[in-house]
Amino acid sequence: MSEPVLELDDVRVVFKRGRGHTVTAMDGISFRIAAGETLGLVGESGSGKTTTGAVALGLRRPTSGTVRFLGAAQGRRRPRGARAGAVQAVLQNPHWSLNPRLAVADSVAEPLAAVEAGRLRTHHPAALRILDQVGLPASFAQRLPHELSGGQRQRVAIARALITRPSFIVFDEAVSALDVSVQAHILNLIHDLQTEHRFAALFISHDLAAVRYLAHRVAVMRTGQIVELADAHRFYTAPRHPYSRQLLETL
Amino acid sequence: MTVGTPPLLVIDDVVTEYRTATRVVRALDGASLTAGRGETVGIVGESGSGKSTLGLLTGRLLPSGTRCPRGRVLVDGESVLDLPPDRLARLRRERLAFVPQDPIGALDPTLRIGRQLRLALRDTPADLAALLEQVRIRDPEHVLRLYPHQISGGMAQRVAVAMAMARKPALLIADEPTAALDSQVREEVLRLLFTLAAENGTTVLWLSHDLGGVARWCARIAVMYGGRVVEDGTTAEVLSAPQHPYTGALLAADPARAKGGTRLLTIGGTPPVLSDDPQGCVFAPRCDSAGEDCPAVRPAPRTVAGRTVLCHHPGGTPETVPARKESAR
Amino acid sequence: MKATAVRVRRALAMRSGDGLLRGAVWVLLALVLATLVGQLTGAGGRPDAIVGPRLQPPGSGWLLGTDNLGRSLLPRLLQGIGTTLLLSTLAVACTAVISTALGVVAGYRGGRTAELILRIGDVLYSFPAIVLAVLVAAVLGPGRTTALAAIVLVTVPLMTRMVGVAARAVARREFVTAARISGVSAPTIMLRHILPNVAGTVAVQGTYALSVGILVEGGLSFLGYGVQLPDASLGLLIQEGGLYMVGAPWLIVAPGVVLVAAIMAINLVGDSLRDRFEPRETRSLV
Amino acid sequence: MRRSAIIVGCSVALSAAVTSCSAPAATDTAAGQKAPKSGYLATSDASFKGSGPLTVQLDYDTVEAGGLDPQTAATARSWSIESLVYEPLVTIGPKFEVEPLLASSWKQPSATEYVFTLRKGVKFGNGRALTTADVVGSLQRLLKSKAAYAAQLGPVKSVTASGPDQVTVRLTKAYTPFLAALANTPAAILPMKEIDDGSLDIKKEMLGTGPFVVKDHKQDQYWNFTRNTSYRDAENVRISDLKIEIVPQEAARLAALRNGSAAFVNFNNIDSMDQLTGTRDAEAVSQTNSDFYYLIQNSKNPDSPLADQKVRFALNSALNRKEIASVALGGQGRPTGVTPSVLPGACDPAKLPAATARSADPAALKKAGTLRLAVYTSEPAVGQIAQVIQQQLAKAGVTVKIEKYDDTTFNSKVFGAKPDFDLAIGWFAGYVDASMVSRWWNPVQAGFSSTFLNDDKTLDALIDDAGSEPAGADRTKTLAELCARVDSGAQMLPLVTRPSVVGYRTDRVSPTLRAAEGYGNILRDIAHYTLPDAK
Amino acid sequence: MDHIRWLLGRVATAALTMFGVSVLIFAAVRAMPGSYTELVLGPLATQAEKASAAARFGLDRPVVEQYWHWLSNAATGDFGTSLVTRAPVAAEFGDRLPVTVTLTALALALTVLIGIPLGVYTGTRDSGGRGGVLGRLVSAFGMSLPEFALGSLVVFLFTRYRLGLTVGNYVPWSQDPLGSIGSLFLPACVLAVFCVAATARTTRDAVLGVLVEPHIAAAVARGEPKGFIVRHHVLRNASVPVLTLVATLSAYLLGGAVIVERLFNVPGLGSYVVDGLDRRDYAVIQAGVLLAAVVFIAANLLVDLVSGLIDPRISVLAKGAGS
Repeated sequence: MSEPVLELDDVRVVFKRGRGHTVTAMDGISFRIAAGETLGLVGESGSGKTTTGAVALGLRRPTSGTVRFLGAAQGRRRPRGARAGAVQAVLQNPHWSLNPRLAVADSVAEPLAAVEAGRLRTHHPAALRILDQVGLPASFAQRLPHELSGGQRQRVAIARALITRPSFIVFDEAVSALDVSVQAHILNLIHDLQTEHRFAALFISHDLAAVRYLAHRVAVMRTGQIVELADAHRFYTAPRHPYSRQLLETL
Repeated sequence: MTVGTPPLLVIDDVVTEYRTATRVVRALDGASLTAGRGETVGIVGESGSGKSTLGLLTGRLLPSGTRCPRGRVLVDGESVLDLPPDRLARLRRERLAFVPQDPIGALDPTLRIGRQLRLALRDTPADLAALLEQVRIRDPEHVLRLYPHQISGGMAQRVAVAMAMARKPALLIADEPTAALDSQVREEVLRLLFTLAAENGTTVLWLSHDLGGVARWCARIAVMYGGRVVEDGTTAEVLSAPQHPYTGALLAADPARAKGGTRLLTIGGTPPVLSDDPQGCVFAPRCDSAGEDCPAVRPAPRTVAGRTVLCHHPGGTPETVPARKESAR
Repeated sequence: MKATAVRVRRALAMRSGDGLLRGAVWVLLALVLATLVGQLTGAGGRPDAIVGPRLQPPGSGWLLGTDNLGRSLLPRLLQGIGTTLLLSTLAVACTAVISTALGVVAGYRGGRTAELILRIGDVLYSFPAIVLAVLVAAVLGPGRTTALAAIVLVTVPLMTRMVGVAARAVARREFVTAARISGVSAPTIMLRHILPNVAGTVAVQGTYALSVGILVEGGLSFLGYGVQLPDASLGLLIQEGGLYMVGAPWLIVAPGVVLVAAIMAINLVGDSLRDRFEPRETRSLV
Repeated sequence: MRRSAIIVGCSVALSAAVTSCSAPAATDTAAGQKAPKSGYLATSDASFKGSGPLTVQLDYDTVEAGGLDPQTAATARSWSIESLVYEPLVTIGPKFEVEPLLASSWKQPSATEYVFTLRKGVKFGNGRALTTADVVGSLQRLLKSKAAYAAQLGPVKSVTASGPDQVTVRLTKAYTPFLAALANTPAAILPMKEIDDGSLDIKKEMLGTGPFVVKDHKQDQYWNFTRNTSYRDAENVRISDLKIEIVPQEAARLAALRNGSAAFVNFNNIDSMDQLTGTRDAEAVSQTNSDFYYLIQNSKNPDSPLADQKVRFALNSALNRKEIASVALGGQGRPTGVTPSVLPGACDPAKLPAATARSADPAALKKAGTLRLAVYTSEPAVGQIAQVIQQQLAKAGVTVKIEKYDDTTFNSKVFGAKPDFDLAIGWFAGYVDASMVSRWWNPVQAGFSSTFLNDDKTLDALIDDAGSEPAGADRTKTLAELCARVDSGAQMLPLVTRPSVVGYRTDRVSPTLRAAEGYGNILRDIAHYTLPDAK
Repeated sequence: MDHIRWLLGRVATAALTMFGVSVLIFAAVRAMPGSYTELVLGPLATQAEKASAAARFGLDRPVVEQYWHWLSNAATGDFGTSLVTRAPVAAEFGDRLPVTVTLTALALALTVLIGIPLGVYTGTRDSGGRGGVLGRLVSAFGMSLPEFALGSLVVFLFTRYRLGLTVGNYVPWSQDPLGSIGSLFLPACVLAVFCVAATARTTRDAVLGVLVEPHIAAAVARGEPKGFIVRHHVLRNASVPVLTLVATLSAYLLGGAVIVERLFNVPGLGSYVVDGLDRRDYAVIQAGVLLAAVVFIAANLLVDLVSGLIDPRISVLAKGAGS
């Protein structure tokens, strides 16, 4: 097993809601994700899976426990220097995933411009290349988000995440707002891109079917704890934890 | 469909168009559907297929900018499209009921749950606490005093179901009632909805994209594409042996049904956006078993293997499924 | 950025259907044109030149008659329109820049910075408008810059609050989170993502601030703190005309009608801009 | 400067000198009224028998550092309100001749000695009879106080009671305006007994021998007076309750006069007169005043072009006082020299050096460059004069930038310790004797003008001579020299006289209004007003 | 419990704002050129007299000392004495407050009785979107009439022609309450024109906003009659923005409508404070501005409280926003 891309070791996150009333979103979460591997993270809303995603992305510092990315402990909130652009995300709501005032090419080029400086225009060629990889012809480059369908917008979001050749991507409910047929396209796309780019992926979803299609390993979260972490095939055929069985029943 | 008694709902060849400032969008392009008393019909289709418009049509709840140039809609014999406003309101009050997609949004944020229920059920005497217990809400007295933003989605949907069923409607229309809910809660709400409907003999129209759910709960399934009902028959038969190519493609694309390791079969192209009478079958450009007549001639409904299908070459089998390249660990 | 320009141009293209908006824009254009022609070609003579007997009714050699010093009212009115519109537009431009900067920072940063900015805004906003304006005029001495400063101080608090709310809503969107994740710097996020998406609110609030600006300038002139003699602003003309309502009603009617038309046109443009930038679906079933 | 113009004496005007005004003055007698006696714009109709309340509206209230003490009162408004309660020894007739009041008669044995005989049966508001001690005490208190008015009484050596009802005043040297100076409210006779025994706080209450007594007063809102029952001529005072309302807004006062809620109103905009056309029973008249507007040229600032007398005189010659009077004041004002033109012996403004100079010296004008002209907001006429002057100087190639400040800022910029202005416009009271106002042109004596006037010894000498020479041909010659000197020095230039417009309801009151007024006292003969019988 | 804690938080910030206002007004007032001594002594007083008068009025002490002296007294309700009337400022405010309060009450009554029904009517009548060209024209016109122009016109009309009401003679409340309202009716109307137009527009917008809410669609689906929906659901949901506007307007009116008070010769707070500004009567200005600030903040607090009761989400949001 090569060096894990991302490693969470006994991570806890506690929120203060009003005086004296605290909520534990993550209660001792530990897992590893290797390059080219996808960990599916499933659970009901309020199970803490979104907070886990935020901690993995470095958006939120854990109350305790360590988060190691490519071996180095992740200190500050905003990735700096070499590791900037190594971590990317594809988030849920296609309607707001892109800046309505920016053309597609600019949105996709932005992460590269943040890493390698320079104006957005200079990175358009790279943007066009990556757009082609997600199945969008060059003619989409100058379009505005309101001219695209939900599926096309999610493709642009994926292209934006890939342009800096990240070693780790978080998919937070990336397909749950899409129609079944469009969802199929996106799932196939993610699968093919991972084979080619070999990034590590954390696929967060409440849709067990979609997770089964992509994940190599599956973690089930409930009220801030991982109740089961297993290889995907074994998990879907013989789930051990009763809560996992309950979830699979509805599939 | 119980033969003999006249069907509760008749939607016959209805065309509905939305008029926006810049262009006209045709949501329904000659949709037809009938449902008898007590039937449970699942209407499946992707966004842009017109299923939501069909749901709203039955209660004539389409926004002001829409027109229905063709077709009839009969609920319990009354032609919904021509009813004067007061009789339409009475129809909605006495015969119809709706379960909303966003349960919390459908409740008035400034009123307590109890007050809203009393207002809605002011002419049907009902013990509110008993009503909530019927939909298995623990501690109903407490819930009645809460505001909508203080309760979970699941609980709000149960209140909505209770509110709807308390009026003993003849027809219940539920447009994606469980889209926003988690899997467990989703099952409970569905179980409640269908058992109460069955007890009351209410016909249920469930608009959904959850094929599995429809399979479990609905006796009949209608698949919609491009503003028309392309396949309409008993659920088990349709899902096991789909006659219309789109139904087949839809089933193949569903990850829940894909066997481990097989690649999802995707449908090429994008869903159509109609603005006037289309030539031929709108699915033709994306259909694998399309012949030359498909793009030219508009398919008429025909009965094949006990169901009605809108296709010139029904029964085509989806192409073989290529093995999936495994990514090296 | 080109796409943004296309987007903005298209947004501002006057929707043909909206008659009110077209009418309002025509009124404003007519006023601006009239004052430009008046100032440049000196039509109707120099505004402060004493040309004839006092208080002559319109038409007798002077289109709009003469005022209490025997000056022709027409050039003074044209100068008045120019002063009032130019002054208020300039002031509101400053307000827009200040409020947008403060609003975007407050909206994006949130927390203590937002609290501080809003607190300062509250301090200014709790001053009664006219008292604040008179205070500024007294401290800085009457004149154009003072009127400008007064308008800015009166309109900045509300506009900052409005832009702040809009910016806060945009800051919560996914594309801003995505930009933060990919390491885009805060100023760039504010300029590239937050600012263009609050442009609508800025335009709408800017127009309303403009009509408030004109009212404040008028109020200041009415209390004697406005523009310096012998220049004229609409407020000053109305104040001077107020004394001669019986003997020379045209002295107050002409500037009054022009002032009301200008403010009304601006309010209507504001309403239309708000329709365009904060469209509300027309799905009401009632 | 509505509140802060000082009045130090009063002048005698020949009513014949009142030119008819071009604006449609409403002095044409209303049908039912008798023609007014000469020297009056209107006289009370004796046939009216009515008595009762009267409502007067004025544009601002008295506000003095010294409260209601008449001796330290500095503004015309204070004097007119306080003249309802306090009376001086002598008063001014319609043609500005000195008439007896508390002193029934007086003799002038020599140029420096005056002997007054007190009138019988005069009582103060509290019923106490007037005594010579009151007279002597009042005049001595005035002379001792540092009040500005004290200087106007001239060089008084002693005030003594020279008999049971006689008081003698001796001066160190002849001072012609003495009697005229005595005929004003600051020189009124105070109840010295009550003041000395402390039972009266002269700053807060008023107790005098006049026709009215104060009932109550709310600063800047209203005064309520009632008839003084112990007044010597009480039965002829028809007004039982006099209410004075303070209404700053001109339009509001105009409205009150139109709808009858006020019977007698003052205006400071000349055109208010023709705003009343078409309103039945409403009359507006314009009194000619000895007060006049002046233009200060700040000559004390070394690096300002105005330090050069030739530049100042050139600017003076570029002015056209007639046009200022006809345009800015609607013809109601008249050009004047430093001796108010309505006063006897006053110099003729047309003969002044600047007026007779053929044209202004172009070289000097070019040196003037751009000048700042400071004015204040509370009086519209000042702004209008400024704009007319701006036009006239523009024709002469001098650009003038008008800076309009609120009253307080104007005071600090023009009369502050460090003056910050080039030109400024204000107005002085003209008093009754032609020479009295010229006192302010001597910076040493005046004190306040030392910050912007250079002392001119010959001018100071002329001021003293004019003050001491008895009325007559050679005094008129001295006054003419005085005017010419002021005009050529051109540091503080008198411009035009300041009109005072008053409006009244003919169906509510029949007033006695003088054609010319020396002390700016709008309420001068209010005790003689008659009221029509209640309909 | 949270509600009280949230309220305490708001009161604390209000106190902070008040402190900011007091410092700003104290400094600004002294930055104005000239002082009361120059005004009252007139131009002809010598510099020596002015200096002694300044000492008498206590204007010569260092600013910080004056501020502290004034603030500590203000805390106990003594806002210092007016230089002009030599009387305590609080007394004068006491006399003038009922005038401004009556004027504000009348204007607000007109605003609520006409503005809100007009807004609801135009909001619910034209179907959806922002139709109702007439509605927009009327409210745009109402909001574009400056007080000084409209006021001058009304004064002119009601004096030139006999139209029943007289202008300018204010009848004190103590003398004759009905007469007092009569004398304040015209100025109240002039003030109300802007307020009615603004309220009508805000109400119409709020109503239109609510009509597209999902819970209204659900109510329609239940076959509820239109009147029922408006009465029970639309009004409540639309009331928060309207309440906020009315609070701001009342703070504006109580702050003193200077121009209308001057035109109609109403002895209200606004003209008194601006006169104070003219005459550099520091105590009057400071007290006037503080009073206006208190009224503004109190109005906002009241609105937050009431809107928290009407729409429970708001107090949650407010608390949420704070974290």
